[in-house]
Amino acid sequence: MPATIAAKPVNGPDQGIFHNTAGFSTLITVTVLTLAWLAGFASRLFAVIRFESIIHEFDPWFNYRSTAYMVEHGFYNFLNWFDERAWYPLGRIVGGTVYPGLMLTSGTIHWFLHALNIPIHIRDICVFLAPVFSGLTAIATYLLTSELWSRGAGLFAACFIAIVPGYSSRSVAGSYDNEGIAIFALQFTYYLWLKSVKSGSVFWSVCTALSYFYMVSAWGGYVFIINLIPLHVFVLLIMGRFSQRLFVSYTVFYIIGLVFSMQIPFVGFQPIRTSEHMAASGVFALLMAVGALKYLHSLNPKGEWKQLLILGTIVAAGAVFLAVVALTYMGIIAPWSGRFYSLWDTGYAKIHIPIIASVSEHQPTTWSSFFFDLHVLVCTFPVGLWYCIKNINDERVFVALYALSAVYFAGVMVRLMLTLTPVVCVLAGIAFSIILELVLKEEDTTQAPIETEEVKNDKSGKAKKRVQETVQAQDQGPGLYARPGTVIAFMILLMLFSVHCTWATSNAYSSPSIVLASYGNDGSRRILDDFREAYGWLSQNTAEDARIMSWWDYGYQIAGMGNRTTLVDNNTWNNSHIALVGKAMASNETAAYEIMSMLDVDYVLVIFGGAIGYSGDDINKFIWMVRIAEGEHPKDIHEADYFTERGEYRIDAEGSKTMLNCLMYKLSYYRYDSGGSPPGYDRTRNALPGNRGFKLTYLEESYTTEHWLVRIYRVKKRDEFNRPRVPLAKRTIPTSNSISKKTSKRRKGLLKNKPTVVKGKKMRLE
Amino acid sequence: MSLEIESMVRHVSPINPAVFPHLTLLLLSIGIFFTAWFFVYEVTSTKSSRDLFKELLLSLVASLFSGFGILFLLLWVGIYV
Amino acid sequence: MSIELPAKSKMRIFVVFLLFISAICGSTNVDTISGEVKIKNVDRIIDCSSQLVKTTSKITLENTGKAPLKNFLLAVESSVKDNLSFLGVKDSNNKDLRLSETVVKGYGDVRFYRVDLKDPLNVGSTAVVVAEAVLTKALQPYPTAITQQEDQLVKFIGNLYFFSPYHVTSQKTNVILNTKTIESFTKVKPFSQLDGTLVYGAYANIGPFTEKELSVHFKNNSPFLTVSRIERLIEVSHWGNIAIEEKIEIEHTGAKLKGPFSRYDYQQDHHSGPASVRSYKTFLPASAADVYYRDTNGNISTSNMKVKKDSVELDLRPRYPLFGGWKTHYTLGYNVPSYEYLYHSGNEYLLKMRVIDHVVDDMQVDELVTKVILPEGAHSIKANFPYPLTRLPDTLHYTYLDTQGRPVITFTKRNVVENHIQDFQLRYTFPTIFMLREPLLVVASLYTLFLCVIIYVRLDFSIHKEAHVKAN
Amino acid sequence: MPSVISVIPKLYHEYTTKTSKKLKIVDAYLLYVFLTGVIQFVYCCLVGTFPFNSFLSGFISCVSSFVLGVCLRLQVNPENKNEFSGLSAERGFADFIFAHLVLHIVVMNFIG
Repeated sequence: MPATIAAKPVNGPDQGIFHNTAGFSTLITVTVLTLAWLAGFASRLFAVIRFESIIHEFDPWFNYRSTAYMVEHGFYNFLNWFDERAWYPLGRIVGGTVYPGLMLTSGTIHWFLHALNIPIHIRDICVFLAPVFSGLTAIATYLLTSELWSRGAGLFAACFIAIVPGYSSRSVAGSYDNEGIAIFALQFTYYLWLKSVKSGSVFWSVCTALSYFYMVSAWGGYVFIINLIPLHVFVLLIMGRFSQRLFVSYTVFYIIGLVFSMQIPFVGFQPIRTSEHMAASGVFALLMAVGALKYLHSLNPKGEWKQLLILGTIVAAGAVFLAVVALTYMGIIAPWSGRFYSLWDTGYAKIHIPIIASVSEHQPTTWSSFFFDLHVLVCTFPVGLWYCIKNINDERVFVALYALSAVYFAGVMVRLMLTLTPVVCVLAGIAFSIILELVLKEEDTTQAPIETEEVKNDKSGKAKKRVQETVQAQDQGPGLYARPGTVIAFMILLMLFSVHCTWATSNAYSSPSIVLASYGNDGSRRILDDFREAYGWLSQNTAEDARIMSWWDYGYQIAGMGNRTTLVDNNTWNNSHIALVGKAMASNETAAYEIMSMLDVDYVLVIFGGAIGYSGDDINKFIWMVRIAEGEHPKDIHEADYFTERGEYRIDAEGSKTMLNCLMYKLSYYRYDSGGSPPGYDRTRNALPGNRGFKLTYLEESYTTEHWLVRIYRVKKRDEFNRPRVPLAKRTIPTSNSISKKTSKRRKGLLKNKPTVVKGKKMRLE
Repeated sequence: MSLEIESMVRHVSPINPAVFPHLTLLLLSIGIFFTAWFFVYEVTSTKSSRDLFKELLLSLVASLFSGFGILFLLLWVGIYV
Repeated sequence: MSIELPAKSKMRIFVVFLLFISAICGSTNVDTISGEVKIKNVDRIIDCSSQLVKTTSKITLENTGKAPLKNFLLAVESSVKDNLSFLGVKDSNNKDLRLSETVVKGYGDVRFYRVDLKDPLNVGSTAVVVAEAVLTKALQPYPTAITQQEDQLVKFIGNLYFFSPYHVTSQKTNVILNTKTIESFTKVKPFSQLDGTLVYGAYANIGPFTEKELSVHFKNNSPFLTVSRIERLIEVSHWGNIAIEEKIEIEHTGAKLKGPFSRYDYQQDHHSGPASVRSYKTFLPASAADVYYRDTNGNISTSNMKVKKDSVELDLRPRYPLFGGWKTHYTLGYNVPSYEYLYHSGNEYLLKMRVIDHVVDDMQVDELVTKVILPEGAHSIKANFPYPLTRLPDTLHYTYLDTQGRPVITFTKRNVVENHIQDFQLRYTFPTIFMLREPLLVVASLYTLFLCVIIYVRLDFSIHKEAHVKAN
Repeated sequence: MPSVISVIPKLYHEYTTKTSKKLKIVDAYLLYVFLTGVIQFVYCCLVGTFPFNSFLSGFISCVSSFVLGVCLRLQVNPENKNEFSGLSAERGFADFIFAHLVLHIVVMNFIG
């Protein structure tokens, strides 16, 4: 591509291209956007190059599995798919509990390519979907920013979003998740919204609603849109910026968007039933009222109505608010869900919903991660924000609100950094464009925009020489050395930014997490493929209908790679079921066996990192299992029992007796004698296990992977260990026999008297 | 009809696979150049200054070079069509 | 014409197919047992050291009749009929002799093969032929389930005597076991036991169709790997490449694993799990390149490749060691340059490739499906197989830049062993000019795109104008 | 407050004189849609909302027809010419039809 630009001047003159800046700037725009797309795509391929084309992490495995199901069985069967392989014995109605946008998107691409006889496997489409969509996001960001400020700023923003780590963290090749396409939908919806506010055209608002529909189908984060846009309208109303264009765009968008959003089975009637959506309808009613009053005012514009108008507006707002509150009390509108409370009160989840708090990406964000994900942009975006507020108009009010709310949410939860990233890119793009414009202002007017864009071209790290050219052009101007200095400084800044982006994406976000790599002393790489080893073993060597019990983190992977029935998985909709599994893991072998036989468990799978020093294993997560189990079974499980006297969490000889005898401990350390220098040394926790050489009565080791990372145990049938068969009627969990003997010594637990139960509520955003 | 194997010659590719990368780069860069030219022409020229013959010629050259370029790209990356 | 072509070629394929079927049917003819043939001596070696039972019998034939002998019969007893995977006969010059299945009246459950001698055997003279038979699944694990630490014991039950429709004057049998651990074996004098080998005989004057049980129970820890299904896909491109992809399902069919699998024991010493298979070697053609080894969950990262002079040696390690009853499946693919296997003369092409390639040493394959994808536009396809195979109806395959689909030749065979690694020949006609079809397709589609732009640019103005008119 | 009541006839007068005939037709349509919506609402209050999505789709299609009608009225109104610059009345009507098309396809799907 750069060759094309360089070659241009050679045959340019006879075209008259250079006399026509419109054509040339279009070419540059297209080129920069293409380069941004390519750069964004390429920077997300580290995982594929280092490992292979594979689905990453946990949730993507479910998305991939359901996509493959949809491709195989058709869309309608997918919508009606009852997955009996998950949540045994409950099952899961997949069609009604997913946002199908992601599957539909890749299914459509698959269908289209196969119609063209391009036999690409659906897995590869899924792997490369997010990087491809990052290019579309860049274009949508460009459009949004050009709508807000200028095309130059748009190009900056597009280049930023293409490579910024805050976004690529969620969209590397293989991370096939809702966010990958949702950010595109988000940006595009906002672009269309601004477009419709600007023009007041019904057409654009309908397009906004369509794009909003796509967003609803793709990600639970659509709630952000349906609250931000009404907020925008509301603030405009307060600022006295009501216009008929606003009226047209919002009312049309709201009502069509409403009926669209209810088409998604998972969303259902929520848009008229839950508090999260009420702001939108309130603003709709308010806008109608204001519109009507304005109209009446226009019929008789003679001053005497002014007070009445204001009064009427206030009364209408009050009435709407009271109506919402009253309906909430009457139970017609569901109150805010716990997940949303946790957005306002960061401590809420920790106390009430351990299952949300147990996920690391729901923790509050630290300052360093702001810098890590956004780098220089986090410093420059306030500049853009300030300029937007300084030169305010309807659209810039929107971006200001977007920035402020996104900053707040990103501060609350790490994963919501994702919603902040686009607006930061937009505002930073504006800031950079302003600065460059200031610096290059002396240039003659036709040249300036071109130079700005040339410089942007450099930003994508392709042709460094161009910087010098630009700088030389500066020198011929008035003898100010400050200008070239500024330009050079900014170039260095941008260079550093792109280096940081590449580094962060490659090091922090490009690990598939199901394939681990370790490096030897000589730099040679060893691949630890234990997860796939175990899942491969499960899929080939267990009965077709075998039921695997594991902690919920691994549910999707077992279903996706092992193709076996799981008890709980990453769709954590049923807390009590998860708590039951947690209880089984936290109980001693006998009590656990009762639970396992009640749940018809055939195999138990645990992750054990002690042999290779893998820190994300089940023993380290175990305390969350205990907490979740205690939330549902406060009589049987007490968190304090698993700590030592001094409140430490240990597994060595000083560990508490309950800990050393619980199922999770035993399954992790059963016959574990390899590892570090003293045999049986746990390299993750740097300790020698306290309870060793024990035997298992009710389970037997079925398979352990090469590096001991995954251990699979078979639950013995009742006739295999000489015990009288318990009749079916008596197969209930004995509620008292697993109370620890150490109850008397129990100190005050951390989570006492909080028996909150959040049953059967969908609590995941995605 | 049925020739004996002795009388046949071993089949080699009409183009040495070793030059696939070079051919790809050459043809594709020429193709992209013409494509860019074509699009710039489309964008810049107005209704009056537009010349259909030139458009057709430009697009034909562009598609010829890009088409063969894409073919060799496919062959290069291992998709033997 | 271009529409007619495929139909015509289909017809031709069908005719070829019919001919092929009739050739198979025609070969089952009726023979009689001639009393004028005598077998002077049989030296038989039964090799039970792997999972297969390979029998090599050196037969000395004698013509006691009055006319020169053109052919003779080989018989296979009914008990091993289903296990017999391969039977081949060579003469003293190590040349293959023609073999055809036949039927003898009155011996319904015995299978006969007629062997045609190269030169008729003169009256009173003798000839030496070597018959080689490979039996699959003739070794039964006994006990059928063992624990991780135990050795695998198998039982072989066969015929103590050479099974023949003719009188055998003298015979000797060596059973190669490659182990000293023999639990029990049939003792019929004279016999002797050298290390790893049982020698029976010589037995004199055994009549036709004599059977006596020979049973050996011994240790055999060699890999019992059965390829339950292999699908071999050969994709021919005239741009100089032949892509081969094999989808393989493999199972350890030895004694099943009983009780737990302990990683500790398995890691502790390397003799643990003696009957398990950690890895095995697959040999690919010497020119194989771009080898990949993966399953549905992605690459299997544990494999080594060694390029040797006459082959590429792959040391394949499945994701997990294979114990008795454990299965795995994978896909193995590679490219070979076309000049190794594709010949041409004008528009006539000849593909000469192996029906099946090496998977494991001493492999046994339950089901083989080989598919050959020819370039789009190939027609007049004729196939020539080294041994009887079932040819399935031809299909079409659509891939990159295809419009009418590529012809696919499919054939299948059950119970395949290493001796079946032989070449088949496929003749077809392919006009060289068709090679330009794909690039021209790309060119045409790009050109259409550009034309659309040209038209769109013009159309855009007309709409605009209309809108203006309307507005006015 | 009395002043409010007193202005109503004044308003009516203003309306009848100032509004063009084209807009009056639109207003009649709006009134009709509005009444339909009210009837539906009353019906569901009396009888119940049993096929909830059917009720919703009916009601929402009413509301949105009303909204779209209002928008059309705003865009067609020559007084708002400078507010909606670049939007001709024909364009407004085409948008109106487009929006209705989209709306009713969805409503059809939703009514189930």
